[in-house]
Amino acid sequence: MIHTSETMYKYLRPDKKFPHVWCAGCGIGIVMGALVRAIERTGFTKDEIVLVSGIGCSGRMSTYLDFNTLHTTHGRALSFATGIKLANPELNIIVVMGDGDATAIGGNHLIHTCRRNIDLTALIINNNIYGMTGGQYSPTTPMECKASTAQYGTIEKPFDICKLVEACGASFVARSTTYHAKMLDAMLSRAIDKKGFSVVEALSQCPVQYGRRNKKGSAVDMMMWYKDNSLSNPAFKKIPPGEVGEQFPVGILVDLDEPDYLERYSQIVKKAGGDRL
Amino acid sequence: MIHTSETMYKYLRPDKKFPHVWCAGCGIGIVMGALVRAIERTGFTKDEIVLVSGIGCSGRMSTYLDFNTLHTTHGRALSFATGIKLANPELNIIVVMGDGDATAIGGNHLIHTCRRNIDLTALIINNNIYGMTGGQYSPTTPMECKASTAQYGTIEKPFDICKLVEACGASFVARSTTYHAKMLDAMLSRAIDKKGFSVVEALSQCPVQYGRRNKKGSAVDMMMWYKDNSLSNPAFKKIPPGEVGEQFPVGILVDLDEPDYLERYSQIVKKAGGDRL
Amino acid sequence: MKRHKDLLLHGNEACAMGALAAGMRLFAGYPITPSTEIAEFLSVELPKVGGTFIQMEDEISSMGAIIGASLAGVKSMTATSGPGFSLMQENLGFAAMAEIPCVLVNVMRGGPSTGMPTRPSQGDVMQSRWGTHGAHPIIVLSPQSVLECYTLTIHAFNLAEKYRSPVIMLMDGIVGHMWENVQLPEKIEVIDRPEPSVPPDWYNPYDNLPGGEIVPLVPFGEGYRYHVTGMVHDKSGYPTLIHEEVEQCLDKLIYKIKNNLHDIIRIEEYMLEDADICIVAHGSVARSAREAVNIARNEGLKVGLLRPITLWPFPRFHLENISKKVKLFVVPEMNYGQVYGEVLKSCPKRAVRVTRVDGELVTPAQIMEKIEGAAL
Amino acid sequence: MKRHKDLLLHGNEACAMGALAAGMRLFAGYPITPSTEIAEFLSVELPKVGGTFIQMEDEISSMGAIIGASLAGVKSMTATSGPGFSLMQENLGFAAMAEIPCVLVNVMRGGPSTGMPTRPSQGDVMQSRWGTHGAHPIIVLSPQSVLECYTLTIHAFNLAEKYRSPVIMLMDGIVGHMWENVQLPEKIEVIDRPEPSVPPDWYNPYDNLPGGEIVPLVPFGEGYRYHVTGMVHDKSGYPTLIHEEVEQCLDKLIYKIKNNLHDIIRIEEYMLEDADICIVAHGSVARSAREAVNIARNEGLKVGLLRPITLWPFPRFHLENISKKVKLFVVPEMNYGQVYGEVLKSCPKRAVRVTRVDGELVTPAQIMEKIEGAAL
Amino acid sequence: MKQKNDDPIHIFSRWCKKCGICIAICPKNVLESGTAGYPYAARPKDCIMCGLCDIHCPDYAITVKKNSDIKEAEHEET
Amino acid sequence: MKQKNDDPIHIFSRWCKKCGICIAICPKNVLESGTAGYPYAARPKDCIMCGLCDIHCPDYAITVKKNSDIKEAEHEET
Amino acid sequence: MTQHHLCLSGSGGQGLILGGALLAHAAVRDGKNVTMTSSYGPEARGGASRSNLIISDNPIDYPIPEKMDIVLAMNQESCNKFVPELKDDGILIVDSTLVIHHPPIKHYSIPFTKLATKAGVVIIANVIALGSIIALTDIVRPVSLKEALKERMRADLLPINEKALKIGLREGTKLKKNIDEYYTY
Amino acid sequence: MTQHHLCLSGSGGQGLILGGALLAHAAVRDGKNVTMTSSYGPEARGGASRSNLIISDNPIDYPIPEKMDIVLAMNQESCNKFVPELKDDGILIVDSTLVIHHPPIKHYSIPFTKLATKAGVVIIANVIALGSIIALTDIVRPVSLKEALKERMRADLLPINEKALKIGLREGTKLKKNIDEYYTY
Ligand SMILES: Cc1ncc(C[n+]2csc(CCOP(=O)(O)OP(=O)(O)O)c2C)c(N)n1
Ligand SMILES: Cc1ncc(C[n+]2csc(CCOP(=O)(O)OP(=O)(O)O)c2C)c(N)n1
Ligand code: SF4
Ligand code: SF4
Ligand code: SF4
Ligand code: SF4
Repeated sequence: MIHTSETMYKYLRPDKKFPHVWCAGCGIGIVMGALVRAIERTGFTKDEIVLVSGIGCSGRMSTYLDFNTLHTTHGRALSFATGIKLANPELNIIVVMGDGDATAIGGNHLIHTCRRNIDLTALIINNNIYGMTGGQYSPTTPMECKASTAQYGTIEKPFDICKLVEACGASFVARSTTYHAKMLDAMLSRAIDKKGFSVVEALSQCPVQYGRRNKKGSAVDMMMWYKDNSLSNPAFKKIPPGEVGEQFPVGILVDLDEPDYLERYSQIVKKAGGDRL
Repeated sequence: MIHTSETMYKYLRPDKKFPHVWCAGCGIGIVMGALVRAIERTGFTKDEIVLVSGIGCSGRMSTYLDFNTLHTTHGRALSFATGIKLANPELNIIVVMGDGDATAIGGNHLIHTCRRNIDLTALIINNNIYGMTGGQYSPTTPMECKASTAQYGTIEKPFDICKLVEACGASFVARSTTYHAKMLDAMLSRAIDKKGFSVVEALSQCPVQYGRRNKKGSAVDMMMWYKDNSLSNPAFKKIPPGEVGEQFPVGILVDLDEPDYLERYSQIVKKAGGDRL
Repeated sequence: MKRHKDLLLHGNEACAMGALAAGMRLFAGYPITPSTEIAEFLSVELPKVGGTFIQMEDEISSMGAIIGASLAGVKSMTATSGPGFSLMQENLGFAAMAEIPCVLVNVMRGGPSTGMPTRPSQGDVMQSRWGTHGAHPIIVLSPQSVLECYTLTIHAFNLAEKYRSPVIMLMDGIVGHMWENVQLPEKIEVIDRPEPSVPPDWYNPYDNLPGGEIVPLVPFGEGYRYHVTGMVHDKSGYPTLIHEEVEQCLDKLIYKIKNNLHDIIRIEEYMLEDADICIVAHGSVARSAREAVNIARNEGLKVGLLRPITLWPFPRFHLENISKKVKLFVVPEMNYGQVYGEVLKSCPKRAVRVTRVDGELVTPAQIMEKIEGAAL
Repeated sequence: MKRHKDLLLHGNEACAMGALAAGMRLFAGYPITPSTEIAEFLSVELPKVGGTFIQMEDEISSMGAIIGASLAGVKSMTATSGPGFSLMQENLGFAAMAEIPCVLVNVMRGGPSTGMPTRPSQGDVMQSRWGTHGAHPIIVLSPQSVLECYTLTIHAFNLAEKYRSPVIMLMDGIVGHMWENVQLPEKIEVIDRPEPSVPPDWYNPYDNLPGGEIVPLVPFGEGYRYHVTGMVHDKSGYPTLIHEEVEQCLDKLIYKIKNNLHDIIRIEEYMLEDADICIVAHGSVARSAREAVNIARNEGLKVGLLRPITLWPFPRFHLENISKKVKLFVVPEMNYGQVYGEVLKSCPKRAVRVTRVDGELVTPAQIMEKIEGAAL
Repeated sequence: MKQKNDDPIHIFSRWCKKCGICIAICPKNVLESGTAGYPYAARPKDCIMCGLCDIHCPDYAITVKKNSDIKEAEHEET
Repeated sequence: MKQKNDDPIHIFSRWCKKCGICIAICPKNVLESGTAGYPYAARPKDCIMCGLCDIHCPDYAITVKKNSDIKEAEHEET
Repeated sequence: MTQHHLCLSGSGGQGLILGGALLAHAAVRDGKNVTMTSSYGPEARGGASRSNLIISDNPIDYPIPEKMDIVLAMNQESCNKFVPELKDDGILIVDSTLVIHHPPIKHYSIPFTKLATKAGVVIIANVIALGSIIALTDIVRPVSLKEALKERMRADLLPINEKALKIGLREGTKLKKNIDEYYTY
Repeated sequence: MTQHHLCLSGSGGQGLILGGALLAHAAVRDGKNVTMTSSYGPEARGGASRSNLIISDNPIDYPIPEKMDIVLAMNQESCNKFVPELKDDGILIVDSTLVIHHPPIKHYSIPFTKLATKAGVVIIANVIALGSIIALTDIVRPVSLKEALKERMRADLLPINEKALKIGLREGTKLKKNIDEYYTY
């Protein structure tokens, strides 16, 4: 057992920014704990880790952790991260994004990073809403939910983030939840160790902007909902279509072995007769 | 049999812009012929059709045809089209895009239009290259191909456009080629008649920017390659994975029955007690 | 004044209400502080009047969608703040080039970059004029009060339709996020898109009519088939590279604004008749300035205020007229001096600025300091 | 001059070669006419020197990637034209705010909007200064020749590193697309990122050092862990809303440029000593202007040329000095008068413009016409 | 390159870009490349009116029809 | 809300936001909500040291450990 | 005195923005001019959220109150933060349930939160506070605030809020009368 | 005369831009100053693509030739389009294979395309034309153009292009000598 709080103190930035900005019961803090445990487990030093984040509640994570941290523009975290990785392949880059950040404004960068198989770890914190700006619906808000811009209920089919990135060619895809916080850190350490583009979707309660409006109860209730509706992937696959309802699979969903972009690029350098630093 | 050239004369704009700007042997002209035949078959009047296009060789199509035509900014055709459709649901909107236009800079709009199921017909002319700007690789250029920005060969996995839009929820997805010009017009008329977001991918030779660099031979050779490597979808599915090689399925790949965005939006209007014009 | 008949409105809400009153029936946007309330309000109200609200995937597509809607004949709007405004620049340029009426609201927050999302600013004044490539003329309005958030939004739609141009409501974060009592005007003028005066075959959507008359934009689907492009085009809308056509196309964009400056430019003058010092201020800062004028007058200083309500085209000629009478211009702004730069163009030697960028409104005291410093 | 030792280079090619010479080792871009040759050239050449070329999905991500690369310690660049430049504005503002050195090449084509992709222009002069929200200072260079495409690109990287700022190479389509003989300098100055002068624990990446010294940006991964954000930040890089810190953060962006104007601004003067009329022109138009000066001098007219090589910060003080001596400024441009607007700020009553927007270079004859008109 | 009036194949060479697609696609080998590279109906009698050259010409420069053709076609299709 | 020094559960209430997750997640029902809403270990003896409250607290305000704990953990995990 | 400058402050969830809007609304019903600005966004989630009001008989130019006539502090952090903005003769009103360290100045303490909890729901503490402010200062007429409640509140929440207003008025009135009892230095 | 203004024109595929670059390159080898601009993009695909050159002993300011000393027209459309830019005493050189309607001015006609086809590949017509231009005008030294070919051409294409240059020079020289035979009005 890694003790989260004890471990956290090693990684939190030593200034007066605590308690953090996230609301009471918000799952992002749990996810941040899982991330830190995962990094601790991989054994990388703080200097070897770069944490890139987008803009949003989730995006604030980069402020708190004592790595090389970059808080980018909304939706563009993967582009910045791509530049860092290509410039210095030695660095381990984790990209933290909200669901809106990653799949609304940032959707294009997400699908192309999958396609290129850039060796980054994307941690998408999916709270089914735009938290930071006050609860507008996001591309992952389920149908017929309420949001500050959907008082009559949403009418757009949500993305299944894991399916989307799988279709676009991500090397490693996993999903966990704040209820499954231990599984989450296991997935994350696998993802960080993985060569190639990995995506971990962390379902995370936003009790304030999503939960309250949609009568999902307290943070605790929302976590219990994750518990009740999640299944392992093999179990999930056995459910006859049509009976799936709100259930969803957690765990590793995709794990491919393909050369990543940099491996392929080094071939180019060779062909050109160049020398890669 | 609809005579293309005869039919074309009814739809081409009566000015001095012919022969058109496309290179000798370029498939875009064949695709435009198929589109006109498809529209002719649907029976819509010219006034009922809006042709929206992006920027690129393909995007030039809107200049030539005597509909309500809109030549947008690069990659954004679907956004403009969405606005038109929501403002006037009576109009039939066809959105012509190149592969770069639709899946590189415009990738995000494509996946979100799929998700929302806006009742538009997207015609993506896939020539595996950025034609207009002189042959840079696009997100659909196959691996290890040459392009003006990939003299050593491309190293990025290409998108399978049909798979991508299927994963994102498009209602109707079909693929054809310039060799299968008749099938192409059949697919297109189905797509235009379809309620919901339809995508037709038209594989189209660019003998100048893609073919020449990659030793694909003449326009004729490239069309024959389409002939030789295409299969019906059922036949394609029977090939054991690993033996697929360069083969690809043509025909209708997805055909779902789901309410489109406007149908759902009219529910919202009802809930709000409003009246939709 | 029967103030108890007033409404208490939030600036963003008043702007959205103005849009509805002007007949706006399609809003496409992407949330961003401090503009989001406009979208939120309209997501509730538009369906009630059969209009369309859509939250797009980003600001680029939002701008695209409102251009499309306008081409289909529906008045349309988007609202954003700095980062989104930057992303809209390419399509904003398209709207200007293709002469598509639409309204874009920018509720300014502290910049640059992500800056200070919850703090007001006037940092996008120059961007609203020059933000897109290959500059084009544009109309930009700046409200100073919640009431003006309402009335100027209506005006914005009217100008958009009249001049076939995108119009920008440039609201500072104070005005947009303030609550204030307002008495909505009982009668408002609403300009709708005029009918075409020629049959389809004669219609040239980009014609240069004698006297600078502007060709009405006929909605798609009404039998007037034509081509719309962001490329330089001839009078029928087709791309052209012929020198004379190129010049006509681009000149027209300039002249349709320039020839109508008297109609487009609105300013407010306050105590300027006998003034020695003229404060030039817009938006919420104009309120500080008005208070400063009152204080100064109490002290016996001859100070007045010129408030550009239309920021662009900039009221340069008004300024030049005033410059003949006054000795000094004082230009307070919530930025490093953007309107100040414009004032310089008329009176380089006689202008001073009061700048504030820390996310607070310029105070009357700050303005007074400059005035008193100059008066000595 | 042994011209036969010269190279024949294309402007875009020279720019790319300059970048390589300056040590640029990561290029991220998206093709667009007329800048594409830069990407094409570098896609071949970068791998040869172990550098990275990547074609991104759009211009937004291209700009993001070069910022990331620079943070990782690699000199980086992107190249685009108008529409892409508009899309880069948001991230360009980020680079300015976070003080990340990088170089952005904009080969200007005719605008607005899609405009005239294959025709040259100088339409983005103002956008290069004001295109992003919540304006920030920026350095913009304008080459007049293929040789300068090379030398100024090197200079751009040097300025970027020295002032921790994005630098824009604003090339007009003529200069970018011209072939010309050039003699590459044998020795060039290359400024690399300085080492930090303090150990990690003492390092504040956004400190205000006494005397305006600029804190070296330490690449990620070298033991100096810190935070980078586009929000207004304190000296250690964390978001702040404390008034004094906000002001310090924003003022520093201004002052690091303002305090170094003498170092940053480059101009060229030609025959100005005794001139009555001063032409102000940059880029390829400066070549027309120089020819016009020669013609005028032949006719006995005292005409000279001021060529801003650094467009922004604009050489206002040079202009003001000159304005004490000359009677008239003539400002020819391939736009409606953008540099002209800046000249107005110094001498509103004594400046005339020569504009051309049809996609052709201003001719010496056009300039002469204005000069002769004025001389009468 | 001369065409008899009763030939079913009409080639409008002002629009033709000499890409050769029509020649290659004809299942009956009716067309051939002329001296300037323009296609012409070398064996018009062999034409089975399948229209493949017509729908595959990227430049709408080739039309296959008899006098009565259009009306028949309409009947067939609607 | 008092904690005895030998309790394995340490709550740092300055960071606690009183969300109640720790209380709900504890399989042994060790924690309860105190009067000001802060959790406290009502039944510390029942604690089985599973650490669930610790890893699920969004604010890192709760730590479960004995003196020897950290070293053991490291051994276990690596 | 024709202008009142007010600051209602507390933590994010305490409804100070709604409170400000209600007060402003009531002032409008009284025929006054009003401006109100408030903090928002993630900063307003934490300990010190606020609404600033000007209520005036005359048109209001500069819309931001600078020196406060009245500061309501619903928690300790906002009390610490905003008391310095008070005029020398300004009135500080604190929620004594949550403000523990009284600043060394004249102030009224009322346990708004405790009263609200007693009345059933903690969220009406803001309206109780409004009632007390009105009772203590006559800044708007009670009937106008009642109207404001009616016009701005969801129907199902109206009764409890009307009750809150009553409680607030009562406590405020008590305090005004028994000044010695509550009025502390 | 220290400045030569040239226009090489033809249709998109005829290699006029490469041709211009070769000529410019040769001029640089001769120690001259050169500027060259050319059409590009989709407009250059059609019938009238061009390179414009200035070759000069002195530094070149204004880089665009205005009145041409030499116009090469490799097809009819460009001939029609660019002849008006010729100086009164300028030299027009046309590819007689493709330029059918001679403009009513002095010009040299040489069947570049036919010569190229005869030599094996049509694409070397541009270099043949360069050879003839040089022979007719002495604008650059033949040896410099040969060098330019060497430095700019892919090795496998060099021999055929060197051959093309020779053919061009030969035809040009013939023409210069037998002026009556070719020189038509
Ligand atoms: C270009 C741009 N558009 C919009 C915004 C406003 N904005 C900030 S965060 C955000 C969305 C937050 O939602 P999500 O990404 O799901 O993250 P969460 O806050 O829920 O963690 C938005 C729209 C912005 N900062 N920049
Ligand atoms: C914002 C922007 N970026 C880049 C360009 C340049 N550009 C024009 S067309 C094009 C790509 C064309 O490729 P594709 O979409 O595949 O169409 P094709 O020309 O092959 O038909 C590009 C990159 C542009 N016009 N606007
Ligand atoms: S708004 Fe939602 S996501 Fe954001 S901090 Fe609060 S609970 Fe978390
Ligand atoms: S470049 Fe390619 S796609 Fe474009 S017109 Fe030519 S052949 Fe067609
Ligand atoms: S297919 Fe058309 S363009 Fe091609 S050769 Fe035949 S007629 Fe000509
Ligand atoms: S989980 Fe953490 S923040 Fe929540 S009540 Fe328990 S200790 Fe407090």
